[in-house]
Amino acid sequence: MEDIIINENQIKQEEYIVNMGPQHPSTHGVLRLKISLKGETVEHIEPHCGYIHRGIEKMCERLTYQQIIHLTDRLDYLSAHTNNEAVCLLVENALQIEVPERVKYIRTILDELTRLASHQLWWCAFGMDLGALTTYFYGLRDRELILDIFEETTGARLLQSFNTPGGLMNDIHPNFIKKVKEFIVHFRKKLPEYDELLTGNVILRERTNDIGLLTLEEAISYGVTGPSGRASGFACDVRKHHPYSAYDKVDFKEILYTKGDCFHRYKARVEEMWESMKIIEQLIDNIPEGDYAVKMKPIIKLPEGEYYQRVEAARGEFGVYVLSTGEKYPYRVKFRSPNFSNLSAINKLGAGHKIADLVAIGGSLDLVIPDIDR
Amino acid sequence: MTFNIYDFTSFNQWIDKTLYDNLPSFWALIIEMTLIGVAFLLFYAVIGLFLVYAERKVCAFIQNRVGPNRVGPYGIFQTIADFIKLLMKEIIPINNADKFLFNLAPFIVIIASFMAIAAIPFGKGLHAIDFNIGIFYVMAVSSLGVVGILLAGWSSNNKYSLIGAMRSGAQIVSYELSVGLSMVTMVILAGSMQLSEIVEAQRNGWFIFTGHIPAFIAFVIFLIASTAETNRGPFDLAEAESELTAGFHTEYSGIKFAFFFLAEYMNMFIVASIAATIFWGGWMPLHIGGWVGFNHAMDFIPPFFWYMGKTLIVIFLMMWFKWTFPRLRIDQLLKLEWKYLLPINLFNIILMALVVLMGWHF
Amino acid sequence: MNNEQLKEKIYSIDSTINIVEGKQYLELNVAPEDLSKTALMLKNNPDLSFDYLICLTGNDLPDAYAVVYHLESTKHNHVVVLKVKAANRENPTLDTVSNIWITADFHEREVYDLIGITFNNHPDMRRIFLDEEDWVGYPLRKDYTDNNIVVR
Amino acid sequence: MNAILNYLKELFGGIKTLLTGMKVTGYYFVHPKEIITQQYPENRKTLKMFDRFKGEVTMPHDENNQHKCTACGICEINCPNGSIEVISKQVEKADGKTKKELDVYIYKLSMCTFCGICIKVCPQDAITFSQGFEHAVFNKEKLIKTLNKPGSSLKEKVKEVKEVIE
Repeated sequence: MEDIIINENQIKQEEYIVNMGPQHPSTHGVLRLKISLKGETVEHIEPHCGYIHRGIEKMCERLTYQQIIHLTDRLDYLSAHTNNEAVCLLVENALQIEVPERVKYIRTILDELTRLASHQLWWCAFGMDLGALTTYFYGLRDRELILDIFEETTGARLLQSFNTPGGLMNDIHPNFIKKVKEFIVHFRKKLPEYDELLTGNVILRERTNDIGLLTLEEAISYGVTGPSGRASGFACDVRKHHPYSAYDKVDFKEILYTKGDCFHRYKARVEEMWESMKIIEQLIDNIPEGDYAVKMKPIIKLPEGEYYQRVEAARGEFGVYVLSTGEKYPYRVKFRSPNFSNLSAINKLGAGHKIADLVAIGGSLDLVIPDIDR
Repeated sequence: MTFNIYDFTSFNQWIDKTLYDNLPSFWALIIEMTLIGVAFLLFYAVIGLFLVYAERKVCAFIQNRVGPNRVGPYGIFQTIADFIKLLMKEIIPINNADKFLFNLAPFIVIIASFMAIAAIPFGKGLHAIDFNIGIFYVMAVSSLGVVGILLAGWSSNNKYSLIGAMRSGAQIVSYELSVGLSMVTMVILAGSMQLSEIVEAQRNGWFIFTGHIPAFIAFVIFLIASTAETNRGPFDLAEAESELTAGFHTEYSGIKFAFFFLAEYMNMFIVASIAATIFWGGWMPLHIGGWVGFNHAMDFIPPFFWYMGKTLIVIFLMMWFKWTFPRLRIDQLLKLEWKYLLPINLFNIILMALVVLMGWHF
Repeated sequence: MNNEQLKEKIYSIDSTINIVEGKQYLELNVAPEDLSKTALMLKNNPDLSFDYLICLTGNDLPDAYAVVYHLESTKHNHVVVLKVKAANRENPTLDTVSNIWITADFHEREVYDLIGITFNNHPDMRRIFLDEEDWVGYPLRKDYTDNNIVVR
Repeated sequence: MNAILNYLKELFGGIKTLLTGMKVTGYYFVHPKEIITQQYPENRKTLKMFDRFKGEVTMPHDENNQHKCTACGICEINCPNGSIEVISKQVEKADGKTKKELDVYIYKLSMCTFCGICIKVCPQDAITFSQGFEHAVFNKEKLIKTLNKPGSSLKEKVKEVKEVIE
């Protein structure tokens, strides 16, 4: 009889592994999270990326600097303008070209509009991740107005490619200032509605409070930047600490929280929308007259050396590293994408929580998959 | 009470009598059952199609958009078109699925909702069976649906489905309690478990008014718990499309998916009609004591319309919930039940008993 | 701290490091065997405290495979670039810094995937984007060839 | 006692936040006028895209079926995706000189990313973006378009273009 008594350790414990993705509604793209479960509790998350790896860095090695810009659109497509700007700033700084003030102002306004549009889409998607489907339509409704502004001025709604080394592709449309002002008035009325619908909601608070905690040290070590990092108290706003374009001329607050849970990542983004509107309001009436671009040589050759340019995209710090040999093509281009670093923290954030929390954490990190995979 | 044109009792008795007089009792019974079955099937289909359309329109307007508007005027034939599409869709066989249980599950779900609808009084004398323990019957039968959901989740051979089914199990086990207790609260006030008698007891005022505070609390609890029981948002954890893709019915397609889909709406209809029956007076018209003319005018609206109106209002409330709130997490769902609903419910029963004993109700 | 002061500070700690004034940032060239030591020093010295690894880039230079680390101190707000060349061209290996900055975990996997530099003591040295089983070669190397590359 | 108070506070506070949310959705339910949805295929006649909208690259021709393209090929060089192919021919002029002229201007819409560089660099402003956005076709080959119309010729009095520095 001895041998049929089963020792608990002898029972083969199989891990219950669920593949979240590559086709899954809450990963917002083709990201695959291999999660081991114990009941509903997530024990370990292993991200598998690369499903949409297009080799953009390799492609850049065969393109001129003007041509690279349209590829940066396709990294984080929700902050396309900011990514464009990073490459342009890098080229301008390398060649020591001073762009007109007008360009700086317009770039900054468009940056902030991009940020607003991106955060609006994040808000929709976050609500939907948590099961509040209505948020999606409210957010998209307001985002549509920004996209219309983009379309009128840049000619495209999402992938604008509006920047070019030395300035902009085109001057702003005559309606631009009027429309932006109208939008700000409209959105100042609608943003409190977002709060009423979702921020105050007791279910959302219960779902996000104390979920996915990230301390300051961890945030810095994982390189979690953007609103996600700032919710942990990581003062990583490039706009504030290494100002570019017209950010040194505007007054805005860097939203910092210390708790670093899902709710504060949510809150940081909602508050950033207010700050973005403040920045736009400060600039929109003061766009100086001038050219919209400086004349550049048709073929741009960067002096030999290494360059690095940082900008603050909607999801965190976006960086471009260029190694130039003096040719018209860069020798090596590397994009420091915010989402790639943010994703690396997902196991730290999600382990030990429920599946539903993992969805909330993924939503609060606001991952854009093409930016991860490049 | 004088003869009422809207009273179906005598009509039913006439049919019953004619059949039994002219046929052997066995065949009479068969014919009666067939008649009722066909009537319910038709009703079921019409209500199902209507509710799907209504949900899409309601959610569209809540979400600041127009909703279906392509098929027919205002898109009223959209659900019919969808249904035809679902009928024509390929039924995808699942490898390594438990074929028998996999095919059985949608039928269990839909039969459960069919059985529950039998006991609901649509008007005076307009119900299939009038049990003396009608409330218990409805509770028992409507919770059978979860067996189908569990089977679906288990037999699909899909990890998401299994998680969804387990969630559903945990959910129904706890929320059945609240549904039951809030009904019991009203049974105390009504003094009967027979649904027809409960409606009759509300002739001079609906329970939500005569039972005032405890009845209202019971109604709110019933609404929350029954929303949870029908697996609708914000309690749709069993499907939870952002977490589990589609939960228990991930692997179903075509007509079998349509069964689940239809059953969800019918369950919603059933719980809404129970709510209308035990809280809002079922088919009883609105009567205000002393206003004879008003009461008389109200009597002219057919009871069926009263009943449908009340049911649809409750359904609208449930839709409003679904399209406003985020989904709860499984532990919060259970916390809500055991920490809030259940204690309040128990307290509420005592309150109701006190109210009835002391005669504090109207 | 500006670059000048930073340079002096680093010299005062370790005079053997080769510091070059780059276009934007100070560039520290270290030998591969000193990498861990220098990285630890940069992070732990309270006057430097480079606690944030902004970017980790692998390069296929003509003479060697190299890795560039962009480091920032969140406390002092200064940036430094750490550069290291892998000694071996055939089988390039470097020490991992993922124990110092956790974000390097993913970045080093990316470098391994695309450039082919192996990092010693890395907890999980696998390809991150490309297929682990059947992808041959390292795409960001200059000698990488693929029939599908479109040459304009 | 405090615990019960907190419990009730939590309960009613929670209910209040839920009702605030329902107020917002309820407002939109009874205000269908706020809907901004465009009825797309119906409004096709009145739908006008913005002037700068990057629909597809076109080559405007005037009433004499003349375009401005000198077949210099700058757009082809600058296109990052190789979606433009300029095929030129040598034409003998009346005065005996041979001159390069446009033969076929091939534009592969399927490869275009609408970055707008070709239009920006064109020294003659020979190509522009049209505002059409209905690109869907049933056959992939239809996305390879010839922009110059058959029989078209170069508009006179075009400035001489500097040779492209490659």
